[in-house]
Formats: sequence, C-alpha cells, structure tokens
Amino acid sequence: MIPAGVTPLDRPQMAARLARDIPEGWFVNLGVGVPTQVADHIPADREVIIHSENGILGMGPAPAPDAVDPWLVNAGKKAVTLLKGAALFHHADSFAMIRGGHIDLCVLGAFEVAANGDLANWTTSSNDKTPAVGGAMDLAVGAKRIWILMEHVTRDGKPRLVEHCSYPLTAPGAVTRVYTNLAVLDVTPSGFAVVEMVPGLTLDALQALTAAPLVMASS
Amino acid sequence: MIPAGVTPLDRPQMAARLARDIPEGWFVNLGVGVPTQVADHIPADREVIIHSENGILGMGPAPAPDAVDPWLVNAGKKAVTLLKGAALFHHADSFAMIRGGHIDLCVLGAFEVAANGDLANWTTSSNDKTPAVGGAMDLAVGAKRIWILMEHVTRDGKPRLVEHCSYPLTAPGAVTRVYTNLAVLDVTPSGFAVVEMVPGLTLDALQALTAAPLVMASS
Amino acid sequence: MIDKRFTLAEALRDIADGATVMIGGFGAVGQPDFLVNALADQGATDLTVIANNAGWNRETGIPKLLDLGRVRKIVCSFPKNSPAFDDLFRVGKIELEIVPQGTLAERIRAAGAGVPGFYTATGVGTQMAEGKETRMFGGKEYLLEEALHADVALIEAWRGDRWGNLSYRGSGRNFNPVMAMAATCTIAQVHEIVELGEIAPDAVVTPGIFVNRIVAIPAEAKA
Amino acid sequence: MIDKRFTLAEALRDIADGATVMIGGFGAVGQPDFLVNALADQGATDLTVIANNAGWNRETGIPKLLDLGRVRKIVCSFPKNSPAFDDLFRVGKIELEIVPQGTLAERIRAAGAGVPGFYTATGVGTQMAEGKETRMFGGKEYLLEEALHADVALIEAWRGDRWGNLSYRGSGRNFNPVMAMAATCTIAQVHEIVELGEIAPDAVVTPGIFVNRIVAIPAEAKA
Repeated sequence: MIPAGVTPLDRPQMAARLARDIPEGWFVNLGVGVPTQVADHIPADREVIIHSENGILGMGPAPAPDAVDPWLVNAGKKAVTLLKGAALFHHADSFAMIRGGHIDLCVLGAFEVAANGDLANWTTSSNDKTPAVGGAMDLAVGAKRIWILMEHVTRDGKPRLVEHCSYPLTAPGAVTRVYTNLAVLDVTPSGFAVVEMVPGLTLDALQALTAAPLVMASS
Repeated sequence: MIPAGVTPLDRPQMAARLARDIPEGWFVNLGVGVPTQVADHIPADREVIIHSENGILGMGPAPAPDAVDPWLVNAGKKAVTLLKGAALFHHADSFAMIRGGHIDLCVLGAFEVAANGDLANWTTSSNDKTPAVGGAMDLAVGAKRIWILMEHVTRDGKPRLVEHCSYPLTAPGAVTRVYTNLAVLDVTPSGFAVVEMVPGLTLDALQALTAAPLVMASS
Repeated sequence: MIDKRFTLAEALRDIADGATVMIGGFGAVGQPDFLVNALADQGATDLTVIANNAGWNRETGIPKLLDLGRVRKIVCSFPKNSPAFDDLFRVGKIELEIVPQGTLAERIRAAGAGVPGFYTATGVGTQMAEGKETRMFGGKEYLLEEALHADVALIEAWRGDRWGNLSYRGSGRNFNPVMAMAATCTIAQVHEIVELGEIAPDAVVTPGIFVNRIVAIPAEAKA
Repeated sequence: MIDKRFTLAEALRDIADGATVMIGGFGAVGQPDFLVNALADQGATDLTVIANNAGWNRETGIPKLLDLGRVRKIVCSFPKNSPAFDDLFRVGKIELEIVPQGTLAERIRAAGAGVPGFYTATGVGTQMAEGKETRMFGGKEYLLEEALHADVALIEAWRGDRWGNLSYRGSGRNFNPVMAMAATCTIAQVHEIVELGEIAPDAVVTPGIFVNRIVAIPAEAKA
C-alpha cells in the first residue's frame, strides 16, 4: 500500500521524469504504450532522434487529425510525422540498428524486472494462448541501455521489482534503470539502488512495495 | 597445335558467340577482361540486364570520351553508363544478389576448368606472392550458371580443359559451360560434351588439345 | 522486351496448394491486401504464411485467408489482436511459429543473401532458445538461426516499372524489400506503373532482379 | 543542437596507434582520400586497414599510408596492382588477410547488424576454407565467417547533413554504407553539406545513426 500523504506520479509525470534524463543527440526507441508518451516530454530545444522499428528515424509529434498521412505509422500502428532530417528504411536495416548496438536507449514497459536486470515483458504465461513477442527481445538485447517505465506494483498491489522473474524472460540481465510512479532505481551488481523517490516516501515504505532488497544509490 | 585450315575465333568472335546464347531478361555479371566484351555483342533488340558487383544493375555501353561520369565505374574500374531502368546499391546488397542465387549467369575467364566443373581462375600458385581473389569465389558459387570464356589452350599450347585442376580452386563443380576459341562444351556428369566446333575442326583434333576425355553432346 | 506487368489473375495463377507465402506489411502500411484477397479467390490452400502479424480486420488480407481455412501454419512475431487467428489457434486448427521481429527480418534477408544460417543474441536465455543450437563468440552466447525462404512473396510498393524496379512510400518498406529477396517468385502490387527510368537509379529500393511480376492496383480497389 | 560537422583535424585527432581502420571505395569512386591523406599527416601507426584493395597510385590514399610504414596488416579482397603494397609484402613487412569480396562485405555488414558469425558457401573446397569451421545445411557444406569490426571507418559520401545523414553518387556507395555500420567511430568526407531535410527521408542511404563526424571536402581539394 502506498503510504498516506504520498502522491505517486501519474503516467504523463512518469514519462516526463524519464524524458528529463535523455541527453541531446541520443537515438531512442520507445515501446508501445506509456513509453511512447516520453516523446511528448522531451524539451523542444533538445534534439533527440526517435527510432521506430518499422523503419523510421526522426519521428515527430502526432499529426493534426486533418493532416494524417495514412502511409506513415509507428511501431504501435499510430499515425506519426517526420522531422526534418528523418530517414526511412526497411525492417532488416531497422533491426540492424537495434541488434547492432546503435540505439542509445530503449524505453520499455515490463511485467517484472529482477534485481539482476532480468526482464519479463512479453508474456505472463509459459502457456500463453497466443504468445506474441514482436520486437521486444531484439530491443532488450540490442539497445545500449534499457530503461523500464512502469507502475511500481501491479493493479493488485503485487511488486513488479522482484528477486527473480516468475514470468518467461524477454532477456536476461538487460535492464539498467527503472522509472516507476514512486521511484527511480538503477540495476547494480548489488541489486536495485534507489536514485530518487517521490516526495514523502521513505526507503522502508518503498521496500515494502518491492520484492527485492533495496539500497540507496551513492550519489 | 591447331590443325592447318582451322581458324580459331578471335576474342570479339568468342564474345559474340557466347552473347548469342543469352536470352532476353537474364541478369548477367561479366568478369573483367574478355567477358566484359560480351556486353557489346548482345543484340540491340534483346534486353539483358548487366550487373556489376560494385553496385550497379542495368549498365549500358561505355561512354563517349567527352561524356565520362567519373563517379560511375564497373568492377574493372572502367567508366560506364546506365540504361533507363538501372539501379544503384551498396556492396552487401550487390553480393546478396550474387550469393543469394539471383544472377542468372556469370561469365568468367579461367586458367583451368576440370571435367567435373571445378574452376581455377584466381591464382596460378598456392604460394602466390600477392594473392588476390576479388569477387571470383562469390560469383562462382552464387550465380545460377557459370559460363567460362577463354582460349582453348594457353599461350604455350597447354590445355586449359583438364581432368583435375592443378591450380588452386576458385570453386569446386561450378562451371556449367565453356566457350573457347575452338568449341562450345557443356560440363556433364560424363565430362566435357562438345556442343559445337569451329568449321573444319574434328573431335580428334580438339581432343588432342584437351587434357580430359571429350564426348559429343547429344542434341 | 522485358515486361513484368501481369494481370491480377495471371500473376497468382500458379500459386499451388502447400505453398509457403510471405506477405509484407507492418500495421496497415505496405500490406498487399489486393493480392492477398485475390489469393483467397484463387483458392490455393494448405499454405504456410510468413508475415509479421496475423492481421486484425476480418474482411481483408490474412484474416480472410485464415477464415477460409487456407492456412496450415503461420510464422510471425506478433499474432495478437487477430480474432480470425485466435479462433483457429484456440481449437488447434493452425500451427504457429513465433519468431522475434528482428530475427524474422534477418532470417528472411539471410535467405535472400545466400546465408543459410547466422548467430544472434536475441532470444538467448529465453524460451525462444529451446531446441536451438548455441555457440560462443567472444565469451558471449548466441543462437543459431536459419534462413527463411518462401515459394512466393506478396508485397506492396508505391511505384514500379516493367523491369520490376520498385520504390516505396512512408513506412511502407518494412518487410517488403527483404521478402522480395527471399522468394522464388515475388509478386508486387503497386499504386502506379511508371516508364522505365522514371524511378531514378539511386531511388530504386528494390531492384527488378528481386521481382518477378508486378500488378497495378486499379483505382476502384484503392477506396 | 546535434552537429556532427567537424574540421578535418578535429575529426581525426583521436585515432590511436594500433587502431583498426576501415576505408571505403571501389576503384577511384567513393574513396575517402581526403581523410586518408590527413590520417597520414596525423601520424597514427601500427594500423590494421580493412579495404577492398590496397590502392594503386602511390601519391594518395592507402598507398601513402603504406609507404609511410603506418600499416601493420591489411584485410582485403584484391591487393593486386599496388606497388606500395607489393614492396612491403615481398619483404614480409606487412600482414595480409585475403577475404573474398562478398564475404568481406557480408562480414562488415554482420558487424554492423549484431551478427557475430554467419555461414557462406563462398570458399568451400578452396584454400580459403583452411582452418575454418564448417557446417552442413540441407546437405551442403558452408564455412563459418565472423563479423569484422573496426575502431574507425573512413568513408566518402556525396551529400551530408548535421545529423550525419548521407547520400551517395553513381557507384560511390560500394563499401561505404556497410563500413559506416561496423565502426565505433564513422567519419565521412562529403562533397556538400546541406541543411537538415534537404536529403529527403527516402533518399537517405546512410542514416545519421551510423555516422559520428562529417567533414566537407574544400573546393581546392577537389581538383
């Protein structure tokens, strides 16, 4: 339970918090869902180049409803625009960028992240009726950094930060940083290190919502 | 020795003889040297698309001296032109065409061709001082057909069609057909089969210039 | 004269029962639905379909083939959100081979480039690695993945000429250029057929060497 | 503001002794001689050079590096017709790794695409296969070839923008786009620097993600 008096970040705030840490010049892939919102929070004067695995570098904001180009969608199948300087290419070239280690950062959602950086974000059952992996495994092993953007606990209050993932892995040891609605945590050799918490939250209270030991990051 | 009264083909005639057998619509790669001349003998009303391994499909004839584009050369580093319908691409894509089996025909020169189709055309010594293979091995294994265009014997009168290659191989079992200045021969499971000889030449006389058994092709 | 322009019926006529068919597209962009719908009419069955997903709208494209019972197996990365697929899969009436999206693109490209197998880090330490050969390079583990060929590729491009040269629009390249390389017979639907040379040599994305037949989408089918 | 435009000296300053350097070009087209000559001036030595050939004209480019004794090893497909290379090789003063041209292009692309190794039919049954691992696919033998990385790629393009997007001219692509993918630091000489957006999104051949620095060739160096 989130302690009384502590206000978790809402999704736009979570996206904005993560966006703050992306430096100018990075090539960034944003997963479907909340991670996509990160693009809306990058300061207008900071050039960050957004990659979409279906063959786009340099995506701009969503188009006005009357200016939609039906020939241009992102990985979430939503209409997008191109910035000046954008480039278009095919799927093998796009995943060469991902798998060849050229993407500086990929922001993904997750079901679970383990203290050793293991990521589970593609299926919640090893007997999934229709398993669907998409590009998650490629991104998880290929990008230079994987930052996870997710709620700290599930809707039922179950921790998503765990000692060992119970769901099938997307990739072992992939995650370097986690942004939740309560905290920012680094994955370190000694486990999750808390970089930042929302106002009013204590380490003990955060630990109670986390199924792996927390340490404070040395700053 | 070539028998008296028999006139071997000269190089333009050899190139023209081979060119006659290329059907419309084939994608053809022509090796450096005499094979390159094949392009000049394809009838003007027959569309054959010439590939160059440095990234060109649809090469046209050599440019007039005052119309040379210094930015456009073929695999032999000579200035070329582009036909309408030409395409430009990079080396990995170009060799994907070759190695992926998309080139209908590659015409190469050779030092030796063996009765089983083994090809030796890249070095005449296993201790070559500066061995240089270029794209020969890729073409020899990748093209759908390898036709060899060469003189029937060396300058010293040594046969180039042999039982077993004495020089280092470019590729085993690669050659399907040989065009020489004396004959056209198919590589068959029963060895070299003579398809055609220059006027006045007998099978016995050709056999005397060939270091592997010849049979007549059943037509 | 080389002329790869075909009528719709002629283009698809020899696709046989049991064929492996690649189908391009990502999201609604670059999907060759004009060809896929005609394949449904043509009647070939027992197909193996290779595509990034299993479609969604039941009225058109891959779901139409699925609902007609023409597909024995589908190879894809993301079969979610396809009611037609779900209905078959739930009752065991279709085989599924899940392939990570990048591995799918690379396996297809490998088939086109003459590479029978390659190693990748994608899937190591996950259930995708089950039954797969592994090998170490530089102290790190990789999976062996094999080339993925097809008998037929159905793709969509924007413009095409009679040699089969193609250009694309927007995010419409996606899987189309690599699938064109990987099939014995590649058939492209195009929005416009242009004269030879109108697609400039450095604007050709798929050279005609990878394309066997092109079919113009008639105006009435573009609604 | 992202700005990958560098002065010549700044672009090359951190190339270290012992570096592995890819150098693009095929024939006289697409050779980054403006950069290579500046690397000769910069002084880095004990280099491993990866290039399709070893040059020919001793006044410029790779032969200049060779004559200065800066190259420990060269990896290429066709070192013939280079007197500078011959002189060193004859007396055992340079190492040579011969790689078939297509294998060279594919090994470089593999490095850029995260593929540590792949199989190829090229070289099977020849002396290129000596010491190489082989594997059967579909009853046919293939060689294992490994990815070829570099610390630095020196390439030439026609136009470039401040994000590092590049377009090429004529047969000038050749090895340049794949080398751009395979190096830790890719430096491109370009004939013209243009405003962002002047290279249309579907005309970009090498996206800026593969390019770290671009240098404009001054008019006087184009003589």
